[in-house]
Amino acid sequence: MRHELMLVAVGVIVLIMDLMTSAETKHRIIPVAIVLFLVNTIIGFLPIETGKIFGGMYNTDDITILMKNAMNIGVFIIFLQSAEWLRRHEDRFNSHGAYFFIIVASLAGMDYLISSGDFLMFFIGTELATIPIAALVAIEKARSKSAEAGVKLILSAALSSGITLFGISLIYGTTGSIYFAEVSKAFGNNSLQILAFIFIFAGVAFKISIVPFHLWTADVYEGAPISITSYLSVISKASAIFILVILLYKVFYAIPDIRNNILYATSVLTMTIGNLFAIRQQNMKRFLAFSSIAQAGFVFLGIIGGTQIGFAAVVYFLLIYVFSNLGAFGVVAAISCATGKENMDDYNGLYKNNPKMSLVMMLSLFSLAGIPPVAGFFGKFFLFTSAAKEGYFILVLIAVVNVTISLYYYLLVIKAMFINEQENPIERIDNDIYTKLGLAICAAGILAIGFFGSIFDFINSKTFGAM
Amino acid sequence: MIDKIGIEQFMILSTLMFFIGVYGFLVRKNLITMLMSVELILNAVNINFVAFNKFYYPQNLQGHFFAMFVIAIAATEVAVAIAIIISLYRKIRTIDVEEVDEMKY
Amino acid sequence: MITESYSYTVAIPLVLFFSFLLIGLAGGKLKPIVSGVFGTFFLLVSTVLSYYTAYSYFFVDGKLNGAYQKLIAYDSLWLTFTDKLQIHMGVLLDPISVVMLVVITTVSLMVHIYSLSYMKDETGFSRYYSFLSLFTFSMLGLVMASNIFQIYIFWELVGLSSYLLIGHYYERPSAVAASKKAFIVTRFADMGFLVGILLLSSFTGTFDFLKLTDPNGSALTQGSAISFLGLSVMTWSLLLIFTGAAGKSAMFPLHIWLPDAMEGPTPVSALIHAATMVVAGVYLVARLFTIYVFAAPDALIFIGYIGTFTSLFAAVIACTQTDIKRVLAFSTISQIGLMMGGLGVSGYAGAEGLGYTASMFHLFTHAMFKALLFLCAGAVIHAVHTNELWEMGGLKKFLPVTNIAFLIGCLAIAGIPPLSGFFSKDEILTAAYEKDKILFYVQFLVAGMTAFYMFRLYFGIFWNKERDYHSKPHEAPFTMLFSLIFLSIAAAVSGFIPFSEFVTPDLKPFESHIHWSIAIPAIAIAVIGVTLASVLYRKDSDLPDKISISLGGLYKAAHRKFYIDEIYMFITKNVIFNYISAPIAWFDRNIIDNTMNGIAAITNFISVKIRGFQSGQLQQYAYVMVSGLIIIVLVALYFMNN
Amino acid sequence: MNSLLWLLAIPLVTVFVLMFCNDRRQYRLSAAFGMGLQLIYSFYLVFRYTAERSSGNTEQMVFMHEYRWFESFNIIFTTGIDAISLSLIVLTAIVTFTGILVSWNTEKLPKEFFISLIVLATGVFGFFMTIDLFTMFLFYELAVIPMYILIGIWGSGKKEYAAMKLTLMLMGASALLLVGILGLYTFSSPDANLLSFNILDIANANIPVDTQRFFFPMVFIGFGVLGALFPLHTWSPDGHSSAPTAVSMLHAGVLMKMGGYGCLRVAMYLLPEAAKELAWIFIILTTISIVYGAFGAIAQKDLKYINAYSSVSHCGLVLFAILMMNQTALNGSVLQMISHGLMTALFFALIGMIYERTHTRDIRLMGGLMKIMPFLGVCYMIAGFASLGLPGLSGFVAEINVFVGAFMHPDSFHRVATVIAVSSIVITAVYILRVVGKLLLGPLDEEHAYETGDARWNERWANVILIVSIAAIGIAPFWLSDALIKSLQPIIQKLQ
Repeated sequence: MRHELMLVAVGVIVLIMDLMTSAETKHRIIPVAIVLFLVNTIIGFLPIETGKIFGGMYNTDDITILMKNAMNIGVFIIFLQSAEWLRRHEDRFNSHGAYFFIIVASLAGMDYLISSGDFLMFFIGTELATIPIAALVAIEKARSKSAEAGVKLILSAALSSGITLFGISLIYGTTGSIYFAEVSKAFGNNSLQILAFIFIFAGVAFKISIVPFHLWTADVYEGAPISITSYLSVISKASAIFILVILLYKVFYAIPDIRNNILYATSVLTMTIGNLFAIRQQNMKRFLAFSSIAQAGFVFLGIIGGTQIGFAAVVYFLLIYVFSNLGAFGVVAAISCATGKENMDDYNGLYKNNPKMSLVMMLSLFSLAGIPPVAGFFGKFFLFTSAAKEGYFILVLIAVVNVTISLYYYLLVIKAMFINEQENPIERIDNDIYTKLGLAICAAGILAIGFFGSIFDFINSKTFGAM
Repeated sequence: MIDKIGIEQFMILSTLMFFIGVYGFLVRKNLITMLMSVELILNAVNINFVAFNKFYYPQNLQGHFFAMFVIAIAATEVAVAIAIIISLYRKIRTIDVEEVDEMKY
Repeated sequence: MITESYSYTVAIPLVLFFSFLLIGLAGGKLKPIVSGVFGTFFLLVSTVLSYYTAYSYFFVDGKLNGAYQKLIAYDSLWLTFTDKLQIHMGVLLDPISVVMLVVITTVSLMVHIYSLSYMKDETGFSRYYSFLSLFTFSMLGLVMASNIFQIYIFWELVGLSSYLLIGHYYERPSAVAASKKAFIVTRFADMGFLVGILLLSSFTGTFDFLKLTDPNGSALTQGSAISFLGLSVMTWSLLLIFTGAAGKSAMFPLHIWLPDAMEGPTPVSALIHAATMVVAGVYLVARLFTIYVFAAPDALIFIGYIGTFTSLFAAVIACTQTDIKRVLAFSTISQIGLMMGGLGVSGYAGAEGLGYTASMFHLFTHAMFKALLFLCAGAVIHAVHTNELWEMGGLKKFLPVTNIAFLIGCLAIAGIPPLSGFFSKDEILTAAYEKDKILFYVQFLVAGMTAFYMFRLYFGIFWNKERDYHSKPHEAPFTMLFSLIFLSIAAAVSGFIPFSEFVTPDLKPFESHIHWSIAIPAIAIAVIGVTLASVLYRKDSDLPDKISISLGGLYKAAHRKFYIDEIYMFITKNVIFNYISAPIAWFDRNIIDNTMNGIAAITNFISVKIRGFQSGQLQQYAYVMVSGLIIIVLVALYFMNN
Repeated sequence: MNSLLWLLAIPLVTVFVLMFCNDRRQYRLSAAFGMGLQLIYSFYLVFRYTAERSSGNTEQMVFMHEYRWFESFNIIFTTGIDAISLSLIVLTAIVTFTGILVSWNTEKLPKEFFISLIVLATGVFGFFMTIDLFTMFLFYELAVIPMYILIGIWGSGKKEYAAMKLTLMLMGASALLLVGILGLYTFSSPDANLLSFNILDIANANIPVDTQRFFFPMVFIGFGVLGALFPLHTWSPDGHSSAPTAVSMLHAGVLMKMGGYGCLRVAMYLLPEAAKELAWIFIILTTISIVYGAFGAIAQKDLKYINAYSSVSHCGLVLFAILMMNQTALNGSVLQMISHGLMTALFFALIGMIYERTHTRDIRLMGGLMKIMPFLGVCYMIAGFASLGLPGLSGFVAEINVFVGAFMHPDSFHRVATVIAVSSIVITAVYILRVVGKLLLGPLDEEHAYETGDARWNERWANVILIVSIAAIGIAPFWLSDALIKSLQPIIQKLQ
């Protein structure tokens, strides 16, 4: 429970500071919040007791702690990357405190979500994670796109939670409990229960942006402020994937055939459609949105076998994905913040004036594409390996073909940055120390994680397989 | 008469409400009305919870509590949603959902 | 089993390889003449060693129990294919290889000396000498080869040197084209050679000549039983090997490169395209003679016919050519045809092997007199700066020594006793007479034609009408004359060598003597040929023109070399280039490439087509979501209930 | 430190040093120094290897070393070499070093150029020195990707199209390959906890024939695309012609060899039964490759295209030989890889040098260059002769092994294929001599003012190194061939 409480504490402190600072001194919150969050992140790594409280409503074990820590790091990086943006847009909204508070609150929601042991906690966690974020998506009052994205997010999220809830209510009706442990015992081959399962699956799939529940993603990602986009695409998605695994293998494990078929089909659809849409995107945020949809499809390869090692591969992939995607978003954010340019054409000749950012971008994209020796390669490779070990060779083949397609559009960005030339490439951008640090952490993570095999082995020792 | 009302009737009602809600969400063009449709869905869920609790599992209160949480969270959801819709209305001067398509493809 | 006492022979070619590297690498830095002297010196070393080898082999210790031995003088493993099948680099000494050593080094030495002044003013003098060294090295390696693969290796290398030397004047497009043609045609033939080797070795399991040509060995019987398209596999492989031989020795229809090869410097023509390289094919057949005669006698008959036909064919063309080097080239083709014919009619044991002996004998004498003729032609060209027969005439008073030398050469090739050509040709005719009358009559006719066209050349150059020369033609310098005189002597007297004492198919000497019943008609027809030529060409007259006009189409066809070149041109240019290569290139660029591009285009196309899903309409998103949900539910329930 | 790891360490240190250099002189000197060191080290390894073998080490792989990496998947980074991989390592070192010499005067972004080039080379070194499939695959992809940047930035012509096509086709191939590798992994042991990526382990596993039949085409095509297997060779002409000189050298010289090596080491060695069953399909394809590439080359006008098609033909021969599955042919295939690597590198180097002076690669616009650049001309001719299989140069040794080996099959299918393949030597001669004739010989075309000047010192050295290697193999093939034959024995035993 410490993670959640720490987050609440951080949120409250920031909120109080926000009350006490005047408009001119608002920007001082930024370093304080970042340092506070750093402290929180570090404390998160300290040893902690695991177990269940509230009668199994909330439980925590090594793997959830690992996940929470990874999410903390991710949010920390997001904070670093958003500092510059916050400072530059002071005129547009003057509540830095609110920004930090809302994100921290949402993160707390996700922590609850992944720790949940019953459907109530699951529901509360989901909503706590989503509703504040919808507000943040619409925070840029000056841009109509921001409000549009907010509307699209909150309404479709509401619909999806309605569907989820309906499923939960049916589960409750048929099993008489909302606790995961008890539900799993009573769950079986009952049509109503399967209906309920699919409703709940749809709700979670909505969060992960699995085809056909993904359509909101691109619009929201494009409309939202970049730091929120990266939050949505990384942290929110990672936690949803995590809880999906819990649901599939701790609660609904009695229907392996239906589960696997659904996973198979949605995985193929997600990868393919995400890639096909990504090919033509010009807006970098939209581009990364579709690319992250496709990435989610790959994750299902690890989930589908239901093995322990597959789950470990999923967590490992998510960890890497945090760094890779945040690296890419960080660069996009820095450029967008400094110049307002978000189109791929604008990136032509970026390397000329901004070599370091281009390199970070290249590393991140390679990692997303799964090119060695950066970490993404290992993440994808292990997902594929765990699927192959269960005999899903055709699925692996489809996935790898999709990797090739994805490589095409990642290369388009690299081509823009390194190969294309234009008369007025983006001027040299002087990033502040936070952005630099954020990008450096991402780059270091991308480069290093793959080489330390013990990280994976550690994750593997903590995870669980299908029951 | 009224004590003859069994679980079936509640189920039929809640299912109807759920699908009316979904239908409303899909066809009504006003953002506020769509929000109301969502409320219908959530209330269908509430009926389910309460009815199941009452008829099948009277020994515990999980259903009732769940319904209360749903009500509370629905309220927050509506609050945030309305705020965003107002913000949107300030920018584009309409709350017709078909006009909200600046971003596409 | 290596004969240690001869192991020095490995130095005979290697000295020249060293010379090639030295002159080739340092060539640019040396004075041209120094390169020439170096090259000549190294060749002299080789020559001396060769002569010494010949002496000791033939007269000291080559013989055992009345038969010459096949000695392995050197042997080293070069490349392993399998435990049994390996390529060795070795030196095999037997009568024919030793004879060839003498021939090659002699002619080459003469050419080296001759070129010192002939090529003096040319650019690329060093290059010329380094390539000459390379050639001689390769040629020596070829004849000394101890196995068929080694022959193939050096076979290719002589092809290379020939290519380089033909293209010596590389700025002249005709020389470039000729060198290319020579290389490609022989390469094409070599493909047959290579496949033949593959086929032969896959049945006999060895490349080694000692095993292959052992008349009692197992190599001869293997593969004979398996037949393909009516011929035994052995016959096929030997015919394929003969293809290689035919390419190098310019047998019909692969002869087309040789006349063009005259674009090279004249001494090169003398060395490579008259005396040595072009007879490599004959040498190859002789080298494999045992296996031909035992395992594939039908192939041998084929060789005899091809050779004889070629000799007639080339003789006809030679009568009509006006470029003196081309006449000599066709005459070379014709003479090689005779040698092949000789091999084709030969048997194996004892006196039956006369054809073989005769063929090698003719090879030897031909090398001398043909080199002589070419070098004379070089001297003539040197003097008058043209190749055209009708731009010469009356040169006998300007070039007295050359005149005599050329005359000796002509007499020798025409088969007038007691010059060398008479003896060797007589033996070939005798062998043919005994074996196959048709071949005999054709060869007999060729003998007459040879006399005619050679003397046409002789009279045309040295007698006839004196032309207007830009500058007064002058006799060649001494180094050139030295070669001419030396070769004249050789051409005159080499006929007296009792070849059957030394070179026979079964390695056992036999007695041979002149068969006057054949020799006299042969001399008669040669004399008739000479007389005819002297009537027509000794004085300037319009008789030749009249005759050629009266022959009409035949003359024209012969003059145009029976259009073989045009046919080849058609095949290479039109069929291969326009109907194979260009379409393949087009196919690759358009069909295959566009298939790949098409895959990308389809992906893009789909991507454009499905973008309607992302319409920006929130309700459409919800619609897709709900219907997706319903589909999943329906499908899942359907599967569950089945 | 394990002696093989130096092969990775030296390039990486070089890259690291390059990052801190700051003028062109330093870049090229440090790049050349690093790769020169690598070259020397690779020769030292040859020496070590020979010593090891002569001291009686008969292990299949020497210098084996294992680094546990991902225990959960039993992924162990295993290094080890035999004569096959060692000779390819030496080849890579030679080509890389000469490639750097050739790009001595790179104007545009020299630092990035050398770094990318060395990263590419690192991938190749890594590929050849490992014997576990995971690391092999990793290095394979590592070598392919820098290609995109190298061609895209420093290339010429339709470079972006070519770079994208090349990268996508090769990565698409690696998709198949990956599935194949994962299949091998999955079936490497009946015990799910003992699965292994190690080639030697998988070789001992009994993979069911049905399974082999499923995965063999994937692995073979996966590697085969890199080896320019018809009809998936189409990346090669565009890629080679657009790439900068050094990259063409490395790509045609070394990267394409990874395809052949992979087919040999993975497809044939690990899936022998399926290989025997399905070889005929690929024999047909490779036979087409050989002849098709050669005919295609005749019709080209651009020097690089000619050479690219010629590479298709020659690499087709490599795969062809591999499919013949006997000692001689396999030996020939490895020799052909090395020989083609050297001579095609030489070709591309020369084409680059000529292009630098004439500013065109269209053979119709050039002529008589021998007159003004004799050194380059002679080198070009030597490269050409090596390519057409002239004895005394490496091409001959390789081709002869291939043909003799292929012809050992007694059935007419193999023999007909062999004879068709043999016909390529004639076609090769045609296009090589055509180019030599048009480009170097003939009258000098006075209309075009060429930048005069023969090779500079760096170019001379690059050419000389390559030519000496080609001639060394051509004149004395026995030492290389014998070592290769010994190392091929395990593979041959599996294929018997």
